Amino acid sequence: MTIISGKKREKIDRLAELAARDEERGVSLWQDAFRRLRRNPAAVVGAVILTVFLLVAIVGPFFVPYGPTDTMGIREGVVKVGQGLIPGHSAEHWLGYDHQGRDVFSRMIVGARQTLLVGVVATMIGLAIGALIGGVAGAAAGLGGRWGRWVDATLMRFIDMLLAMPSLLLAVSIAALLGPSLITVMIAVGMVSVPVFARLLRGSMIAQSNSDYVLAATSLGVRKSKIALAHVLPNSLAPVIVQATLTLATAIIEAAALSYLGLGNPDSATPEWGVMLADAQPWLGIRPALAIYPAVAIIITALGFTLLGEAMREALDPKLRK
Amino acid sequence: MRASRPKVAIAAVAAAALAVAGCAESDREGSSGSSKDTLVFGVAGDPKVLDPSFASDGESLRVARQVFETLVRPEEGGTKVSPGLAESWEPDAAGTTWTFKLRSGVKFHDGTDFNAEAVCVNFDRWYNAKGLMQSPDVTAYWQDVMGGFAANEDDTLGESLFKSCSVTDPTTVALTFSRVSSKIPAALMLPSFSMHSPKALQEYDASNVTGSADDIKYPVYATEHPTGTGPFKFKTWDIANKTLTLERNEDYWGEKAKLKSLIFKTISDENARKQELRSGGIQGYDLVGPADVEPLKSEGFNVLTRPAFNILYLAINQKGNPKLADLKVRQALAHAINRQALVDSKLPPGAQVAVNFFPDTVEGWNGDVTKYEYDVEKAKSLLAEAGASDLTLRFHYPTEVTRPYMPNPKDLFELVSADLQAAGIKIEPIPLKWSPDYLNATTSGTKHDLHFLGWTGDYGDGYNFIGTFFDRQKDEWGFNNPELFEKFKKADSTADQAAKVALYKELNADIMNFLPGVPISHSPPAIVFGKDVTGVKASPLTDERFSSAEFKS
Amino acid sequence: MIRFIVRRLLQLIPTLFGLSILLFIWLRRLPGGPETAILGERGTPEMRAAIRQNLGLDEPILIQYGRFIRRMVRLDLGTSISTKREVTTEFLQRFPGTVELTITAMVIAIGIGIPLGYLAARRRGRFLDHASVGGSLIGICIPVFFLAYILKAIFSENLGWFPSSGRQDPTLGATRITNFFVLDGLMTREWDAAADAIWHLVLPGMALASIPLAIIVRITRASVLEVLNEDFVRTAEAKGLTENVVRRRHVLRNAMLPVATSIGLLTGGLLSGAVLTETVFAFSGIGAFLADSISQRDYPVLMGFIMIIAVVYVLVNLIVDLSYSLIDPRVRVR
Amino acid sequence: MALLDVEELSVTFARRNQRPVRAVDGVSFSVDAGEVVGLVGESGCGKSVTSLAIMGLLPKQPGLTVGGKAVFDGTDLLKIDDRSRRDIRGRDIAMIFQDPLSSLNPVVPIGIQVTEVLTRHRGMKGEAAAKEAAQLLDRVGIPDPKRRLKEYPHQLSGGMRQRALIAMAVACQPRLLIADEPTTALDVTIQAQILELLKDLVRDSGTALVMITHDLGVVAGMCDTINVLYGGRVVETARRRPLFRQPRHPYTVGLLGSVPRLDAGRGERLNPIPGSVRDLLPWPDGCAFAPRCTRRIDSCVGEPPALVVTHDSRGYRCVNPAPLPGAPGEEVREVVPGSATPGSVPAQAVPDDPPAVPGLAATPSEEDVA
Repeated sequence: MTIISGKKREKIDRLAELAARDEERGVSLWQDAFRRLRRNPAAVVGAVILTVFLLVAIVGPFFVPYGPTDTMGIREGVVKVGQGLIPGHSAEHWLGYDHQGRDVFSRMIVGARQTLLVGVVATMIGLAIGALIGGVAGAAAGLGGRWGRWVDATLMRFIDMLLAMPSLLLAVSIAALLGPSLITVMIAVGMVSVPVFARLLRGSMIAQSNSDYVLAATSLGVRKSKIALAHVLPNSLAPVIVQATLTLATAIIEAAALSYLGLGNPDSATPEWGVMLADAQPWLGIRPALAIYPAVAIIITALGFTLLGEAMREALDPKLRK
Repeated sequence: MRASRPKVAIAAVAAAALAVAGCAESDREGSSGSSKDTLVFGVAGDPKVLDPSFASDGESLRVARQVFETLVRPEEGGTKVSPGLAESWEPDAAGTTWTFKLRSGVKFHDGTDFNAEAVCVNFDRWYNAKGLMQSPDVTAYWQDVMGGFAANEDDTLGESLFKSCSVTDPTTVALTFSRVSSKIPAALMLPSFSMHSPKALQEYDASNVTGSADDIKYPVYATEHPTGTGPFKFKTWDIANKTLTLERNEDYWGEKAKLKSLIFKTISDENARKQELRSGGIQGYDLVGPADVEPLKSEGFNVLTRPAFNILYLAINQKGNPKLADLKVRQALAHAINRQALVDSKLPPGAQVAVNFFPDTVEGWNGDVTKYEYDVEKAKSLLAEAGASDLTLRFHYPTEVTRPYMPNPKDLFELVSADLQAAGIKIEPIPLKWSPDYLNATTSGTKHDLHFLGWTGDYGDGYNFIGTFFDRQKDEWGFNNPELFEKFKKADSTADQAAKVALYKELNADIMNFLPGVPISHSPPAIVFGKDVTGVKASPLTDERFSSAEFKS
Repeated sequence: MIRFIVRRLLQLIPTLFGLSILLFIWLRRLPGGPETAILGERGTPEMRAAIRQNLGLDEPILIQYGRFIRRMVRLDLGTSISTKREVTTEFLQRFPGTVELTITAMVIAIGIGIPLGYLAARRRGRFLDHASVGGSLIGICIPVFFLAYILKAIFSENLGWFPSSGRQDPTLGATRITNFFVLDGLMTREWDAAADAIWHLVLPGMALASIPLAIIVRITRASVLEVLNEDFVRTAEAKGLTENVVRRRHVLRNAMLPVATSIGLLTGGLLSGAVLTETVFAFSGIGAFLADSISQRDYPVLMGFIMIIAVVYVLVNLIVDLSYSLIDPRVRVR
Repeated sequence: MALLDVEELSVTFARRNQRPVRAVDGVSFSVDAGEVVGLVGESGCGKSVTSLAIMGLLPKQPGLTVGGKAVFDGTDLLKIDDRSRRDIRGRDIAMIFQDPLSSLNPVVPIGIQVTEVLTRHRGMKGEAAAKEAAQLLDRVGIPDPKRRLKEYPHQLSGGMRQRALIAMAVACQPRLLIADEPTTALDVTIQAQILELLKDLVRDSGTALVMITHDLGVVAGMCDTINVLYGGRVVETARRRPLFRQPRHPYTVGLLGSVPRLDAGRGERLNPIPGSVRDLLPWPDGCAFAPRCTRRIDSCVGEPPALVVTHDSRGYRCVNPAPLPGAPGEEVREVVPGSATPGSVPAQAVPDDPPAVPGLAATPSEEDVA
């Protein structure tokens, strides 16, 4: 036998060590998902879009050239919509004036924050209410015997009712009920997504309840409520969180639709893209750019959220993890 | 094996595309050809009912104006009372009985004769309304003008202004009123006082408004068989296609309509109306956005501007914020608003800054009243004098609405509130949906300080404007000025036209001194027709007569 | 099977009952009432009070509800406050438009979405895949009213290919039987009327299809990708079957299962009316009418329509479940 | 000449920004008509990839390269176009898969799944096809075949499903049948029945069979020749008897040691091989099994071991093979050097993200083919 050189020995030892290590590498679902996300170009693009958007939303308003509500164009007499006069871009006004003689560029920048706020808060509202209903229903259905089934059925009938209401109509009637305001828009848009979250969480929890570890925990005598809260719920959240990312995108668009129907946020002091897009409709004939700027901004942002959400869905999907 | 679903779908799409292509082909031939006797006109809303007695919405009245005629009617393109089915009229000495000399040889669409008897049947029908027909929801205009019925079924109704109708001879009819009123005869121009065929009224049970209180059903006459004397006859109302078709009345007593048929098509979205006009699906539409007037004109469309017969005002509620009861504060508000800039920048060409609460085309307009020029400094000092430098006002404005006098309320609000803020007034914006929230909030209660509202005249009498606003204490304004109210009463009961006009002038001056609100503007609403459509004259009362419309060859 | 249907239909009763209570309370909590909507700026407080009394709105809500239920049981949905026509009549006039529009949108969405989704999956990672996934994202992200404006500007104003609004050219004077214009045209042999109705459906159908199309593309793609990895596809390949048979019988038939569910749900959703699409295309359907009815506070219309929509929704879901059990032998309805 | 000749087959998966993974590395073996050949190894050793590569069933994806030859009846299966390959598949070469439930289309009745092969390759339609399908089901031992034709896979038991799959595979009397772990997913009693069925079919029709399995018990009962795969390479080739009696490669020894035996003493423990195939990590060169090997010596690392072909037509790939008990020694006939591309580019796996079918190199054993 030849003498094993030091270097080779080292190599072999390392390999042997690797070989001896247990197959399970102990990478958690989320860590693994994050690693996969980083490698997905769609997720990276989405993340970049959202980072820029967040940056603009947070610091942008401090760096705008003009006040977003300053109707300078009318004061100076350059904006006369009655005669079809809305000047476009210039050196002073990069994106021109809007129909009220305000600087569009400043409004776009300031609007980012409001738009983000609407999207996030609306989604949170939908998520909170939907998760509450879905969570209770799911826990009841998964673990609760006869009484649990009754609770589940009742809650699901309620969700059926919400679903049977046309979604925009639901939003419109909530908006009518509460009167137009920023928070109304958020609630109205949020309510529309309640059934989605509720059904998603319930379905996910029921699926989890049927899994082996719940059986194991039950057989060990762990209290049912504890199983639901400590085991089933956390394990069922992934699809809900992914859905929340996707809902952020649609929330922004639905807020725009509400504005179009005249039920948007009425406070012009803080512009919002959806409202800007809706407000631009009468002037499409003379200056379509007024609609195009916010529309493109909304599309890109929604795209960012959707790309990230879809990528998260893929990353968390156990079927695709192999 | 059955064909898979995608294949079926593709086949269906292909079939649809083929059908579409074929249709596109045939249609183009058709429209470029001869069918130039049908006008499709885009309107913003569906008419609600075809019997104008029950109508109060503009779209129902627009249809009624083509199908029905009234005893007196506005002159074409103006507001003056001129002959309609009556050739002449005069009041008696007391001013309570009016005798109308009727046109002869006029026939209803069902072939029956129009005569004095028919006039009385119509007036008696309204006057003797019973049950649900007395609902203000049903006979709004009658109640507005006449105030009550022969036998009132509700305490809130008053004595009817109309008292009786008597036939002198087949072409002479006398209407007797309970008192002298400025409304007569001008109010009789309203389409709600249209003449219906007595035979049709009876045949289709026109007065039989049935159902229960919360479940009112109109008789079939009001939805399917309107029968008048006008240049067009009702043909079909296609709710499923949002279109209403009228056809030429070949037996019309006057000059017959040039169009063979006239179709009203409902397109509620403003942009959609414009796009449909451009694509040729309609040959005209109403409620043109101010920003579209110039572009449409330059594209060669016939944009008609109606003389401004309206007023937009900023109402001040003196019961709202107590400071608003102080005249100086109200004056400060008036000085703070740059009305000229607003009119220049936001309203269509031809709009004017208002000095009175009615336009200068109405008799009694007074150019010699207190005017409040734009002066921020003056506004600030007035506020300081009144001890109201730190004033916060709740400012209501409507959403989701375009009124002829107020093309885009939100834009106007933003400008006016910016002006007021420049004068140091804090604004709490309260946007509400026009109907019903906004109207509810601003015309009742005390929770409103400032709001926009306006009025389009029904007929050419000053009382219809300022009387409507100020002739008694109203929640909208919140003031009690008995002196002013008394003067209104006097003006209303003055039969002599010259004396009445003098009183209106006085009233205008008084109002502008008292300044219950700030009159802002008179805005000329536009109506547009296709490049080859001529003959329609814009009317300040929106009484456009489509019978004279024709396609230029 | 029968038992399943009956049970599902019985479940409808509590849903409808709950919905009616919910709606009743909700609607009457809306500020303002029909009286203001009716009278507009001309109304005086006295007139409004009179109307409220007239409409029975000053009575306790329980009595109003009782009256509503009594009528409901007789299948009488009452009359519209604003148009004074029966709610059932209004529905029959407007629902056909919504159905036609829904069918058009779904035909477009399915006809383009499934092939596109399939191709995207087969060419995973290539240009067509990225293009269709990106395109479908934009389809979801673009507001419908804006898309509609653009579609009309291009295809109607500039090219003049399609009409920009309405359901049919009114100058045709087409005969109405069912208010399904296409069907009516075929039944009466007014071919031009039927073709014209289809022609009018194209642009609104495209606008309305944008979101379902995007969803179908994505679901088809994901589903096909999943099925392509299935063992039975490998088995089919191992059997030497032609590509066509493998695609049709083995890939698509399985991949269609989740797609079919979402098609059912999407159709159910569209049938409840597309407020924005119908508004911007002046298309007579229930969506725009419902939105109008909210602003008019037309309680009977709102109650009646939403109850019918709920029934339709449940029925569509039932049909989806039933058809699912037909296409997937593993699922048995009980 | 052999019915199927696999020479230097290699399969590489390349991914963007990652080092390529060689799942199969120079595998060679051959199958004679009517012969039963076993491919044995742990999961992940490349045996399934080998069979899929021969069938042309590897999922098409960018970065996949298949090298070498697989000559079937004079035609190189790796070179022919898709059309001709589809003609051969199912008709001349058929395959049976591991999981009978997932390998059957759940929404198509069994009958159609059987008749579609008949339609495709034998042009049979309608009644004739149905009749033939029923006969096929009968032949593979499915009772009441007429009724079963109308049933769906989920309505059958696991054994029935596998029988149905076998019926589809033998429908055109193929000359070669590849069975990829055909019994793994079944109960033990059913396993035996299926193996019996396969044996009978092979015997009756003269079909050659390639049996892919991790189960030495299966191999012992059926195969004429056995190839042991490890890390994508054939590490030992032998006729059945010698292999079981005198395994030479330490991996083979390990495999045999891992099987519980009835005749083992009570206190005797199993001798599992430590680690798993998955652990073949950044493997620069040398013997893939070295990290887990108990007989590891210094020269295991460095270059891939050469194939040693001995007098009794066996081959193994080891520099320190297990000794032949009591035998004076063996006659080495030939030594074939390591992999096709020795030393520098051996198989490499990436620790983070192993490929779907990971594995490393293997080498031929063309010698011992009876």
